[in-house]
Amino acid sequence: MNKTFQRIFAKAKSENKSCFVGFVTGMDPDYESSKQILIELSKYCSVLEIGVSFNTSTSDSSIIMSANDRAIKSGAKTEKIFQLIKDVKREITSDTAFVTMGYLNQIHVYGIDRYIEDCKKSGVDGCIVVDSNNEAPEDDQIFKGLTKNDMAFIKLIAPTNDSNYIKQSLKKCSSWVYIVSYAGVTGSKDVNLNNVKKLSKMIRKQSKIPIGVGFGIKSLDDVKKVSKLADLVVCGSSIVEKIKEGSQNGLSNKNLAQFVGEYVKQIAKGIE
Amino acid sequence: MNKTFQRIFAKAKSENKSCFVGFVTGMDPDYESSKQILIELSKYCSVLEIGVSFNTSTSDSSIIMSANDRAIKSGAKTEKIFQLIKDVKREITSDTAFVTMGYLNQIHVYGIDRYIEDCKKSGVDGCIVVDSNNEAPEDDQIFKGLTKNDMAFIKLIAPTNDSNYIKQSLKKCSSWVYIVSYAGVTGSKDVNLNNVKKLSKMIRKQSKIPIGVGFGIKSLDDVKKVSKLADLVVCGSSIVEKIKEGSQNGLSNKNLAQFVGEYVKQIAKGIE
Amino acid sequence: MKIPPFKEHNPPDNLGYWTNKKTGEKYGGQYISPLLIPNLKKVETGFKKAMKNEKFLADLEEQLVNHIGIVTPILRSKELEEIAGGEKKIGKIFLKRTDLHHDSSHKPVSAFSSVFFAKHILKAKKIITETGASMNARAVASACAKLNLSCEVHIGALDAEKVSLNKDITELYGADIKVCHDSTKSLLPAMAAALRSWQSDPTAMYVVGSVCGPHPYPLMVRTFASIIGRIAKKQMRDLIGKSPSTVFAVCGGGSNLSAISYPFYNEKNVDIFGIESAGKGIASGAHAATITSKAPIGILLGARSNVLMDADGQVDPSETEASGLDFSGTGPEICYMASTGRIKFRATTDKEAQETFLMMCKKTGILPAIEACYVIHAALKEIKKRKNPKENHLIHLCGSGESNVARMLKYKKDNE
Amino acid sequence: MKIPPFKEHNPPDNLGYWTNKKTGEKYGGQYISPLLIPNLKKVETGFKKAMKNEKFLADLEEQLVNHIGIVTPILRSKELEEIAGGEKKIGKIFLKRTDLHHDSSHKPVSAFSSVFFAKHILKAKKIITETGASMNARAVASACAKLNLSCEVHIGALDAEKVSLNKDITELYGADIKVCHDSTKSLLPAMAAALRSWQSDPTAMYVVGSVCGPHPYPLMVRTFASIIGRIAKKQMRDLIGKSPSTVFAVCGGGSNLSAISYPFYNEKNVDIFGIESAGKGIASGAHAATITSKAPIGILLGARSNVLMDADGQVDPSETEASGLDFSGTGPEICYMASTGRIKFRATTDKEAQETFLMMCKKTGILPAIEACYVIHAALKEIKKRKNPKENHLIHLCGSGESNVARMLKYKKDNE
Ligand SMILES: Cc1ncc(COP(=O)(O)O)c(C=O)c1O
Ligand SMILES: Cc1ncc(COP(=O)(O)O)c(C=O)c1O
Repeated sequence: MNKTFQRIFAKAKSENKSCFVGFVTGMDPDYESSKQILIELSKYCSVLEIGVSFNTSTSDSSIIMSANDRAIKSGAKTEKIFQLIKDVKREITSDTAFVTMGYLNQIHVYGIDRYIEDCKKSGVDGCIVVDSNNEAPEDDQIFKGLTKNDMAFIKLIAPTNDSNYIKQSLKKCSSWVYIVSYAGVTGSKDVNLNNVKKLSKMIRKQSKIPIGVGFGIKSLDDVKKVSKLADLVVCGSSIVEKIKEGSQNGLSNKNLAQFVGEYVKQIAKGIE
Repeated sequence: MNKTFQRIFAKAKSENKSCFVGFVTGMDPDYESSKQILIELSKYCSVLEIGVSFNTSTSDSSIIMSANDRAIKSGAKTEKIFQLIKDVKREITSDTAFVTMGYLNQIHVYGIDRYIEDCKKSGVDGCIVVDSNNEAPEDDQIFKGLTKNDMAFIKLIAPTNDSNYIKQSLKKCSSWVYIVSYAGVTGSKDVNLNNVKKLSKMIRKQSKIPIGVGFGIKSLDDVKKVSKLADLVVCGSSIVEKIKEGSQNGLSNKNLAQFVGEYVKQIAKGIE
Repeated sequence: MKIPPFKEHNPPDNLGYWTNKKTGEKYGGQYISPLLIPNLKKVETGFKKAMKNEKFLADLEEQLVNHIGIVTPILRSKELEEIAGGEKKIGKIFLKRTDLHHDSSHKPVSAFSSVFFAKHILKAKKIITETGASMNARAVASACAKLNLSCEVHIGALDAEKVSLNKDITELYGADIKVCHDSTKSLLPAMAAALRSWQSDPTAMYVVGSVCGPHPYPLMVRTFASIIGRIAKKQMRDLIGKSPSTVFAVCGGGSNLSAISYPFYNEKNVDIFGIESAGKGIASGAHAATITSKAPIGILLGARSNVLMDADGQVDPSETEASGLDFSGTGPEICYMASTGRIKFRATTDKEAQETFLMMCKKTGILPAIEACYVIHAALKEIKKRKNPKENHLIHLCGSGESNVARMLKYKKDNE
Repeated sequence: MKIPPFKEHNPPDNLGYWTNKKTGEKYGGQYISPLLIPNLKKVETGFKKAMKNEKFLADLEEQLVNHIGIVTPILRSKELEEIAGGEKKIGKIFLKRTDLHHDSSHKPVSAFSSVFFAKHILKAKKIITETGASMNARAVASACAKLNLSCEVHIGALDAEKVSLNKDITELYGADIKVCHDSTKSLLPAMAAALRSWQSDPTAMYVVGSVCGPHPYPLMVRTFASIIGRIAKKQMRDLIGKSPSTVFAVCGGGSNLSAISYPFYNEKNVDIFGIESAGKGIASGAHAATITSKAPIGILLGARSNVLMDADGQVDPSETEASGLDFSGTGPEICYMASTGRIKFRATTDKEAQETFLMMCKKTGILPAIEACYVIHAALKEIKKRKNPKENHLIHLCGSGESNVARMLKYKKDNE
């Protein structure tokens, strides 16, 4: 398991709490604002998940797609996201884990080995690659590269996946596994606790790996409920919506960061 | 041969002249104006050819079609045309022959026998039925009816008709035959004298019947030239155009009649 | 597929008349200015020659098969059977899919044949035709483009102003479009204008858009078009081992009706139905239902036939949503067949046809020409009434509705 | 006509890859969120089952024959031979007339097959698809109407605003049209939106408009579509006693190219050409010529294939007059066949295609889809170059141009 996650999980365990994961699209709405947002969010999040924009992603909701559009418009590129992470890490003191979230095409074009190297260099602790098929050669290459470099490969598991698929995925998950609470796109429905329970059970049969849950978590209450079931509670679309709201109201940089931070602070309180 | 035509031809012969035939659409642009025009034209025309409007005629030029439209708009119906002829004849003293020109559908709907009867009653001397096929049963019926009632059946012969067709047509022509000077529609081209000569020759081989010539005669000069070759010189479209011109300039009734009459008077001078 | 050769079994007499023996009434003939008589004789003689010219017929068939795509399928429509009450109640319903032809209707068959005839038999260099909704113009212009003849199309000024996919395609095919400002500025004066233009140019050939006009046009067009029915009859034999119990086709001028039904004229067991447009309703007077409304005999465009007209013989304009049916007459042979009762007539209102259009799109995945919707509606009604599970019904789906889309989508939205 | 059965002769591996043995490069695969993996597995298993299900295959074929009208003619075009230099110089030119299909293009073949498969094998109640120019949407919506499935179509907001005959027809067929405001508001985000929608509704089935998407879509679509080529191959045998020397097809996603050429993959003597849109010229960057412009390998919409994209992997929008070719990728099997050199690629500019459109209308009386004009232009050029009187050339005329009429008439008038 990745060292940062090890520490984070240990701390959480000691506090008998789960971990809060905040997602933003890197460079949404611009480099500097995004940097300030991440710095601000690091106060409330054990894990920061940073989206690497792809303009033709096949699994993001319209909310995330718009964030991607804003980020790309403000110059988001894979290497800039690494820069962003480095810049953020330089300014924070908290023991926060950094995870990139993106699609395989970006990584493939960047070069898989180069991507992993740069992850390492910028202090990334793990990667989510939404469309990386367990059986694809690229997936093996990523898995090996991340493992070798002590970074986590975080796989998504959906309520519709069968036990065989889950088994395959778990094999490549070292730090935690990400449960998608419903079959749909991020932010489109409410978190589905039944699905979470069912999936957790299936996973627990095979592994003790920490479980993160995402999709549809947008209120203090959601966080509370999921917190009871999961080791990590991932909140994405609703944060991204706040970024949009704030920046539409003319906020940027630290002002925007504070506006978004306020929201995250509130819901992160649900962590139990 | 119809009596009126007999007298007209005899007079023309005695003067060594041909006869001028003026065409107008009955009731163009309205009943009263048309009546005045015919009365006025009777001063210069040996024969008045009166069009019975059909809104779907297959052989009239746009000039005549518009005249038909004007006439129909002002209420032209077959029986009104008979009324018109009667009214005109009541007011003139000249020995003018009256010919109706129209399409078979009107006559068919009116009733062929009734049509002939009403021709007779209103003092018509002959009929042109543009689309009455020599071989059609209706054609026979019209021929018989007209002949019995001493009226002329005036057949059209075109430059493209063969000698067999001419023969058939002449069989049913008692007073005169109408040569179409070119293959086309009335008013669309200049009168074609070569065609006239050729056709006259063909007709002369078979018959001594007087020959009328029409299509494209619109100037004093045209009248002069055709006058040399034909027994009757038919002028239509250019008169109809004058009616349109005059009435577009706000003339009607006697004023319009005078305006049109002036024109006819000028060109009718070409009769030699 | 080996296409059965043409057989004449309803010939007109030498002058182009079909005579009803009971009433003595004549239909057809050649009522035209002497200026056109020689042109017609040339077509008449040429047509007789053509029908005996094996090479011409084979070449034409080859082009119809490979260019027009005349061997279209016959589709059994279980969806329509369901709507009519189910196979067990009403039997089987088959659609002859001439909507799949090149240029999307039955029209290109006679149009192409006529132009092919003009080129190879008459050696004409130019074609003259008229159009209303431009379905015929499109088909004729296409044939002229392929066969390298020039093409002159007469269209009424009002029709020319309407947005029309088919008119635009006619232009792309290179036709010279002459706008006609006479009279009602619609199809009838455009037909008259086309005939007049032919009068001026005897080396050209006139092509008519339906089984109308002076002899030999009605005869020639239905003879050319009947290849549709010859193929359909053979296909029905292959499908069900016999001829269908009924044949349904819409009737404007009558070309698509004769196209499919002609080969069944002699089969007494086959009921033939022609469907007219009742427009806003026969009683309203705003319709195109010449036969159903019992229009009197007149002499229109060179032939005796039933004609919508007033008491003085002025031709009344027809009124219908289907521009392809917007015609005040009906072909003479069809009028004759109506007078003998061999072809039975029904009429469908515009509203019924429009609803049928929407139903066809939603239930069968077929975009029919609005013209075809008149027949589908009437056929379903008749089939329900017959209620005979042993019957096989053949409906002529005579065109595809691309050019009706804008109006029909508006209708749909207005009526939702 | 007895249609030759499908034979697999270019199978991908179990994971859906075609691997170029020389370069080791893989094409295809299944790169998709885990949420869609079960949906794809269902399609994969279903498709394998379907291809062994004789009754399914027979029923599907019956519908394709009688409803889609898949036995379209092959037309020998002497007009095009003339333009290319005459039969004596360049041999014979044949056009496969899939423009005569129901809904006027090759698309309905795979669209109908996919929906038929969804209904009968997967027992789906709903279809999800995406569209650019709505040719695919129209075909899918038609199939859904006929087969009584609900139909959800994703379309980019910019495409939705364009006046589009096909979009209107899609609506008439009853599809539920979802406008997508993401990213470029065009086909690519609409495809992504369709996939996302499927993610939310695993009981539905996703239908793709070309030989693209994650495994098994490229395999399934080309297998269904290849009935076009199987028929064409048989027809060529009947016509000339052998296979053609060349096969030409346009290539957007690649469905019409694989549709006609797949059955010839194993015939070394048949040269296969795929024609792309060079838009305003490859050098300009404004084009849709993925292969010809040597676009790098990327992972687009679930598969490895050549993709127009920038140095960071953001997909570049394609640009072309032909909305049916307006796509930044190419199907994986086609990319593979391009990489081995089995299919040769050429590209035609928009201007050349537009001129070809006008030429086709005026000289052949055919209104081609603008997409088809890219291949006709390139084929004539290639045929002239080959200059071999013994050759027989087969060109896939893959669609009819009704939806291009307005723009093309404007082009004609602007350039007169
Ligand atoms: C699709 C279609 N069906 C029917 C008709 C009616 O014509 P007819 O009765 O002459 O076949 C037309 C005329 O344009 C048409 O386009
Ligand atoms: C007529 C036509 N041809 C070709 C294409 C290109 O698609 P593909 O390359 O997938 O066959 C399209 C796409 O809509 C089309 O409509």
